[in-house]
Amino acid sequence: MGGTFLVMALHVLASINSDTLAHCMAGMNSADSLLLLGDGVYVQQSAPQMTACREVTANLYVLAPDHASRLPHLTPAVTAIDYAEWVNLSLTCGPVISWY
Amino acid sequence: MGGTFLVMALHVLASINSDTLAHCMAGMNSADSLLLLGDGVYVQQSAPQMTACREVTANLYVLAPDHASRLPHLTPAVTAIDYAEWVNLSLTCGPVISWY
Amino acid sequence: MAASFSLCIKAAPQTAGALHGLEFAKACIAQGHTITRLFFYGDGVYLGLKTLTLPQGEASISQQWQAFITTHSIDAVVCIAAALRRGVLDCTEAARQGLEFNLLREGFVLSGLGQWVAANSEADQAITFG
Amino acid sequence: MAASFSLCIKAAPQTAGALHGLEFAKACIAQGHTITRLFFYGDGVYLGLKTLTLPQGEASISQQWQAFITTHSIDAVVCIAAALRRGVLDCTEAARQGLEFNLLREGFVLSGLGQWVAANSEADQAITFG
Amino acid sequence: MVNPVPKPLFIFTQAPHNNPQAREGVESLLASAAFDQQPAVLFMGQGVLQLVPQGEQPGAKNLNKMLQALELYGVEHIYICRDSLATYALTPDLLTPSGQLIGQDECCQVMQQSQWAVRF
Amino acid sequence: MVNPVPKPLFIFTQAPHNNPQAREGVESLLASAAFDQQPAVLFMGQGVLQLVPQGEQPGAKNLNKMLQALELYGVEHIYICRDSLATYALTPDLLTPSGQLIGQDECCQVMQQSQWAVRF
Repeated sequence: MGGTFLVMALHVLASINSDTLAHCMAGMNSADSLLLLGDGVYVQQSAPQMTACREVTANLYVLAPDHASRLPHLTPAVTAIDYAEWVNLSLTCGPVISWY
Repeated sequence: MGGTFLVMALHVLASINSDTLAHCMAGMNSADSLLLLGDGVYVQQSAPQMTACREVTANLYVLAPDHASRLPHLTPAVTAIDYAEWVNLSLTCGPVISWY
Repeated sequence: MAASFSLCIKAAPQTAGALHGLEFAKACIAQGHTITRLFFYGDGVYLGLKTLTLPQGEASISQQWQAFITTHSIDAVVCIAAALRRGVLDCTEAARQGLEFNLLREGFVLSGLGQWVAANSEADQAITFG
Repeated sequence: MAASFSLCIKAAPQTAGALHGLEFAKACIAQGHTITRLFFYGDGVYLGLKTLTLPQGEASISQQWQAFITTHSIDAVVCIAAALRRGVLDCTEAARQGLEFNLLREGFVLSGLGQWVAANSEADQAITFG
Repeated sequence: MVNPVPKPLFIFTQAPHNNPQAREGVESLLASAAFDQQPAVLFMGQGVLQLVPQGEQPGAKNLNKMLQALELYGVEHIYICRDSLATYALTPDLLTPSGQLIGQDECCQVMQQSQWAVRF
Repeated sequence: MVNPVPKPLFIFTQAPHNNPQAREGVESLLASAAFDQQPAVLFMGQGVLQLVPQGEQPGAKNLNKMLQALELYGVEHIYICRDSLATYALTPDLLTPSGQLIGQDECCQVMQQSQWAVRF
């Protein structure tokens, strides 16, 4: 499975449905990144879901404007990025895989 | 909470999403009935989900044409009914609650 | 004994819910029951959009609904707020925007949510599909 | 370094995905990148429907997409198969059914899935919203 | 704890933002209240997230603001599934509007004793 | 076990019937194959149910029949998540088309090594 083609994927999670989250997690390992956005920002509110994310990878992000509109009273639990940073992130990874 | 107004509900489940199933189950007890239809017929293929259903109520039904189109190779695991019987069932219960 | 049903279809045209609603409604009529009202809400409003176009050989659930509604003269209301939001305009609403066409299938009318909740409370049973 | 993006919007107008796609596309342009093509698929085809009507004070995501597309002259393709199924007809498709109107917003064109898969493989990055 | 006479019940199980469903649920609940049907509402699962105050987004309707008007519209029975609050680490003091926290058995009773029920 | 050169990947996670998504996924997969992009497809979660032969419904397109044409269209890499099969009590002999059963680690590799990936 040589490392030559092994580039990390950016998974984009916009849902808190258990099944969607489980599918997203099942396809990830520590080389991948995860961006929470849309209603996916609420994953931060679920301790078991957040633990599951952290166990898979340390590269966790949340889309800042979506966090601000959904959880304005809370500081993000992971690195907050804006759209410009999301664009940059998508250019430093392999495939971007969306889970809505 | 007197029994006077306690009439059973008919829950109609057309999904196999874990969350939808969990919500549906959370609102049921043994006085209620459950009809599986649409992609909900696939609940019969999941042993844990089917066990969960049976633990909640013994009044389990599947919509015959949906079973036939989705699992044609299998005999229904619960009572198969057609649309006419569904209409009748809905007239012998309290509220009909749909979970799509 | 004949009973009355209020049916709400929230399911989009290509989904199981749109078919469930139609077949259930047919079974009601076949058994001598009455349908107080059909109310199309959420993505169910697209069932009233007359431009849906399917490939040859595929049945149009939207046409089947229309045929059922006109054959049995059933009161079929499409939620006006949900329809506007989704672009399903009748003559009047199109004219309001300077457009000269009607996108609503014959047999359907646009009206408000009150039509739904009232029918639900009048009928012997209220069921939602989708 | 400037890169090229192929973006697919599968999200319906009122959902988060439609906004994510738009803001992402704006950020691409703002950073000097290019957009190979926008492809509207699934319920995303409704973004090209010109009759969507929102209450006063609510922003129309569909109009915002149109403004973005025309301002930056971006190739914006609506999947023809998905659009017909959902009733989003341009002049040509409407005429085929004897109707004399155009429901497709200016700036959008109907075309096939090949436009999408080709753009995805040409571009430096392909992203789907919805 | 439940309505003594069967009334309509609206069950909200969707997160507030990702689709128009949640909003269309609230609009129909308000219509029922406007017709003096004295509807009850039950928030469960992801639906409890609708009760968390939201930041303003220009051009978008704030769903939580709409919900804060429920009492004004005469919606008196607001039930919230206790287990779902725990799932999303929410405490009752954070929620607007607040409501009656109920357990699973009571959720079941609320449904069984409704006149008709719809889920969004 | 994966494509030696990055190719498109289609990830199918939806049950076959409840919405048009599953079908539009298959149509785009076929378009990619027709453009000679040599796409791979991965069935996971409820998506494995698409591989169960379906009964005929008059006037409706049979999704499983469409999938049976995959090899004809030159889709050679068909991956099926082994855990998902177990979830729905499916055995490989029942599935049409059949494919390569893979575990979670391999699912991850298939995704990482794709040129671009879309999920339906």
